[in-house]
Amino acid sequence: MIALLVRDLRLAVRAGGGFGLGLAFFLIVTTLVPFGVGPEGGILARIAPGILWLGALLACLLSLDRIFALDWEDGSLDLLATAPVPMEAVVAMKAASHWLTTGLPLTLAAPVFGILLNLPAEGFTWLTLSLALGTPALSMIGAFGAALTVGLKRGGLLLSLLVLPLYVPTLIYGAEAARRGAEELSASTPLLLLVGITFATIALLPFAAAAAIRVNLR
Amino acid sequence: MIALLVRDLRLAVRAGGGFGLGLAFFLIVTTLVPFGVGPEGGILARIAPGILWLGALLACLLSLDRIFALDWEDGSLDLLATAPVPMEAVVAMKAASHWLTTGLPLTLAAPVFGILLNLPAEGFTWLTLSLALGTPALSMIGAFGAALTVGLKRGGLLLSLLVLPLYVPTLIYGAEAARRGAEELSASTPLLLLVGITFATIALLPFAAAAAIRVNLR
Amino acid sequence: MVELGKYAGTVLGAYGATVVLLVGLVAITLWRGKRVRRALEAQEKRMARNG
Amino acid sequence: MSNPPSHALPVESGPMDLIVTDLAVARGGIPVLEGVGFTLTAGRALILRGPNGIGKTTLLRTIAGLQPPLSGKISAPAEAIAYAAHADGLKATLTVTENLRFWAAIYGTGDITPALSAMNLLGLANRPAQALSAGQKRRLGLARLLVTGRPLWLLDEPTVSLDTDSVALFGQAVAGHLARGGAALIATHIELGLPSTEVLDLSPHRARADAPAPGGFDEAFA
Amino acid sequence: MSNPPSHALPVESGPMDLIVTDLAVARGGIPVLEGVGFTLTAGRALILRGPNGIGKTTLLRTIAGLQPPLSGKISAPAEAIAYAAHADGLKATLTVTENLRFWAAIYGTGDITPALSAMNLLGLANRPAQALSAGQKRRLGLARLLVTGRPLWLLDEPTVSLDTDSVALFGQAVAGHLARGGAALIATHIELGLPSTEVLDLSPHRARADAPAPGGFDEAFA
Amino acid sequence: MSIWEYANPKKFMETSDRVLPWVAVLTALTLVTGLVWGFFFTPEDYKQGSTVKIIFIHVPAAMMAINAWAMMLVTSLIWIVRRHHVSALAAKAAAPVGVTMTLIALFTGAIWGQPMWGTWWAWDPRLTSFLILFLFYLGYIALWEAVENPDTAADLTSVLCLVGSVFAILSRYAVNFWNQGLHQGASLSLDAEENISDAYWYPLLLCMAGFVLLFLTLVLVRTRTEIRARRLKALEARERMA
Ligand code: HEM
Ligand SMILES: Nc1ncnc2c1ncn2[C@@H]1O[C@H](COP(=O)(O)OP(=O)(O)OP(=O)(O)O)[C@@H](O)[C@H]1O
Ligand SMILES: Nc1ncnc2c1ncn2[C@@H]1O[C@H](COP(=O)(O)OP(=O)(O)OP(=O)(O)O)[C@@H](O)[C@H]1O
Ligand SMILES: [Mg+2]
Ligand SMILES: [Mg+2]
Repeated sequence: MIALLVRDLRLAVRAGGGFGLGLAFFLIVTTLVPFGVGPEGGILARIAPGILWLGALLACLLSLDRIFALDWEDGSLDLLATAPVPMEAVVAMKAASHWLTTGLPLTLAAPVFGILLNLPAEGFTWLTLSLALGTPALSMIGAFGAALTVGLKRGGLLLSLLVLPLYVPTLIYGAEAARRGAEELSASTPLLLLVGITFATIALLPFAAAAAIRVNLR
Repeated sequence: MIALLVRDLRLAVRAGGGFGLGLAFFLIVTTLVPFGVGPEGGILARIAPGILWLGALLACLLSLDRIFALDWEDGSLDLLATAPVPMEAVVAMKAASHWLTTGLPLTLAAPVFGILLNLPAEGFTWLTLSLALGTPALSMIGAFGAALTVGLKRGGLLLSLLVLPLYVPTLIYGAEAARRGAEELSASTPLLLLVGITFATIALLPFAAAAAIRVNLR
Repeated sequence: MVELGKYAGTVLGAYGATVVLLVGLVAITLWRGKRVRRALEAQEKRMARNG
Repeated sequence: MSNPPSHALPVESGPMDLIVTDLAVARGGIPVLEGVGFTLTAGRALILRGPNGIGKTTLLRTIAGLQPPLSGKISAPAEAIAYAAHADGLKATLTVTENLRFWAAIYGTGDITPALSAMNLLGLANRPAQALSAGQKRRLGLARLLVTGRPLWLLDEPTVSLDTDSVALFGQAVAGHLARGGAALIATHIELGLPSTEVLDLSPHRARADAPAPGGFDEAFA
Repeated sequence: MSNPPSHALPVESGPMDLIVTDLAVARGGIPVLEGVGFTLTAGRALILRGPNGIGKTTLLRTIAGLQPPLSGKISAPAEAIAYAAHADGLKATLTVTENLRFWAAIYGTGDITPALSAMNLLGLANRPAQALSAGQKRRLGLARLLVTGRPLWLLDEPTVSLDTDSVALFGQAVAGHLARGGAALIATHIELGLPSTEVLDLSPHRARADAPAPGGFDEAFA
Repeated sequence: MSIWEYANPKKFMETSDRVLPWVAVLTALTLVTGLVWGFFFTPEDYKQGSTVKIIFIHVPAAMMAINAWAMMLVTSLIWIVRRHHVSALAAKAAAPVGVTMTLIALFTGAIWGQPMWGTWWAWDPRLTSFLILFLFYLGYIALWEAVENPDTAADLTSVLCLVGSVFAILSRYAVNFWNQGLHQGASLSLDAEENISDAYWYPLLLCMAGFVLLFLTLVLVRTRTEIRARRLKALEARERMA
């Protein structure tokens, strides 16, 4: 089990990918936004929390296909399926390593990007908090989507198409919490709901994902 | 040459991918934005052109890795390289088919999504125009990025890291044109600059991309 | 000692950040340089010894 | 999970015959083979023969439990099967050792050096898998079998792109496995020259596409 | 571009000897083979032999022009080479016919049915490539060669996962190609039983790794 | 003898080995005197107060950030045209230094902006284009890291550097077009008359010289390291083959 986690982390690092790139993408999205919507600080500040959450979400999204696709292509998914490890555990581990290489760095870096979008000072703690609580759900849901689309060549777009609707609740509560924090309102309700979602997904989705994979392997 | 274009289009359609999915992603991003930044119509209208351009850009981005990666994996890129067609032409065709399956549908659909973000009525024509003139550049630049990262497993994130800075000028002029159009200012200057960039990329990048591919194949 | 006035924090912060970054860069450069040199010497010895 | 004694290339003991009775398998919804039946006992190897596309891979995948059989039954001891497919499941960026270690860890077996030496990979031990030639990759893929410590091997064209020496090497590995009381079910087109093997030709078992009962829509829609 | 007459399996005419002199090739920056030299004339086939990892694939890729040689020279007629790699370059979602048509169009040759029948694929003509078995895929990959209309074939382990009948089929195809004045350079580990073939064993050409001059930094860094 | 002789690794190692100590010492002297002078012995500006002192790191860093990329561009071209490994490796060695310089300019600028403009960050053209430059550096370095085979990496990064440079310039104009900012224009011209007063001018010059030398030293050291690493890789490969 741990062996799987270690292997995936090692692969992520080897591939020169993992940690750095997710961050870089996040950075770039946040820098592109002003080019799109214009440089006025006021507007940027208003939309900052939402944009940052969107950026994190997309950074997750882009790295999703890595979760299973590679293992499928080189056949190791077949072999894992015949190995003495429950597929549920495999899924959980995969999601975990995805979070460690994407969600976690994003959470830690978010405040810096907050500055770029002149996010009001109050917002920072809440933003970080909501990301820390929300991104695990993103990874888990993403793993589920990846499981559904594994084996379809170039699942990429289909994957994001499937996953994005599932991301909506997480995004809403997460961004809401961050925004309320930035506007100095109480952000506890959305945060609680966020935590709820996260735990629910982590508890249930591995089974669904494992089932999907078994079907796809037939 | 045409054969290649036809094949790629056919693949895009077969794979259930191509047309539909880019659009769907675009749709979802534009629908997620209000969730992220909150529903106030005023702000939305202000940021609508920029967001739509960003959405189009990201929809392009997500499908970039498909341009060469698949042909690399199944070895047909090797075979194309030994075939009696110049690699530059291959690149151009690939970019063309990418635009036909991504940029074009996005352009045609953009006005519809404009409504979702209550884009002011004046904006529509300019938005469509700027997208029509700008998205070819996005596809061509993307093809160049894909050529650089072909053969790297999971090029995905690295690809976007390389490509997004290159997208900056296109995005700025495109979004600027759309925004000025929406605010009833003259949008001709940014449009002209946009056209310039598009033609320049189409004229020059195929050679750079072809060189990169040849290097990657050795 | 210089008199920085009410901007002391700003100026010191700027210089501090710079010094940290530069020292870090130099340190990394030297460290990696030494490591690679060691490795190369070892490798050359080994290969000189056995063919 | 099985934790075998850690002497080289461990193999579980216990009754481990693979008994397949009147099996029918389908691929992509199309029946491919039917009426396949055989018994594979410890210490013996069974060679699956048959023209391309007869259904060897499908059969092996079914026995490995990757896809359900159409009909018939497969009785194999639990946790006894190790499956080696057309693809080797190697990670291009990991070294030979790391690749093997991983599988050893997954199967909870110990030391990987016997496998490395058995497949003559010691020289390549810390070369990334992407820097291996076709045959070297294949050898690594076979070394994987040795670290599973599973008694029952299902091999799908194991000798693809191996040179003659490597084929011999592989033959020894299988022979050793049989000698230690293992068993092997091998789909191949070439001669392996193994001891104590039967051969099962699948050609007679090709599924007849018999005309559907007119107007009769039964469960299988045919 | 070459547009040959459209009679079955066309082959260009003209002087088309492949002459390789004192060639050295590298893979991943490492010299692999050196001093390779041979001449391949119309109507003949040359078999490359050598243990796994000696450098057959690298050599073929170099001759195909996919990578530059370290030293030595390759003189081949322009637009004469058709290369078939380990991978077949098939599109999983396209049918057999579509896959072949595409390559025929790229090479500007005409009709594909001769190729299909030669590789006994007519029965599978409009099955998507992903629904083919390993051997059927391989046969399709070989049919590609026939539609290139190129006289000089470079084949990398063409018979991988082919059954005996298919191997025979392939043998006939190559023989026919030679008879029509084509030539073939084939890396393989098994016997093909072709007419008029020489064999080139690469083992003696393995690049020696001589001890580096200490502190010697020439352009090659070694 | 032509200057290309120095592009031979062996020659380069010998020469750099000889000059390096001197350059290093010179760097230390210039940089220290420049910074000390700038930090301790310059008057306060009447409106910017003591924050003017930041200029002594901010401007040189900004300058070097740009020049480093220029140098990478040149070396990349040399690699593409003449295939001298050293110049490719020099480009690789320069990138991290350039990125650090960019970061310094960004940091000091941001810190400076807080009192001057009342904000850490504004989407001012110059700031923005620096951010973009930073992104280009990131991509360039990431590509070097991602590619296994050193020659392939050199080629790909060179192509990226060329194309990137063009687009960097395009972006600069685009950004100017997009937003006219609050950052002071280039006020450094050769004659110091219609310029910031000599009191700042001379230490600034000294600091600039210091930063140039620092860049030179670091790039020399790092290039030597890269060459060694490259040779190490080649030797290990040979050992494996044997
Ligand atoms: C993150 C923010 C900033 C960045 C990225 C930045 C970048 C630059 C750049 C690229 C230059 C040009 C150096 C050259 O001429 O070669 C420069 C010069 C300069 N910057 Fe900044 N800057 C920033 C913020 C500031 C702030 C807040 C101030 C002070 C109010 C400032 C004051 C100056 C001055 C005085 C110069 C010298 C002008 C000249 O003579 O060229 N900068 N900065
Ligand atoms: N990307 C790479 N980097 C470094 N070395 C490599 C790389 N790919 C292959 N090699 C090595 O180059 C040598 C030649 O490989 P090549 O694939 O040409 O061998 P081959 O003769 O085709 O072997 P096989 O018969 O198994 O296909 C092998 O020793 C292999 O280990
Ligand atoms: N995804 C699929 N959908 C439909 N039919 C398929 C699919 N994959 C394979 N087939 C068909 O199923 C049959 C059995 O395929 P299988 O791969 O088991 O043959 P095989 O005996 O392994 O052949 P080979 O020796 O070439 O590997 C073949 O006729 C093949 O065409
Ligand atoms: Mg098979
Ligand atoms: Mg080979």
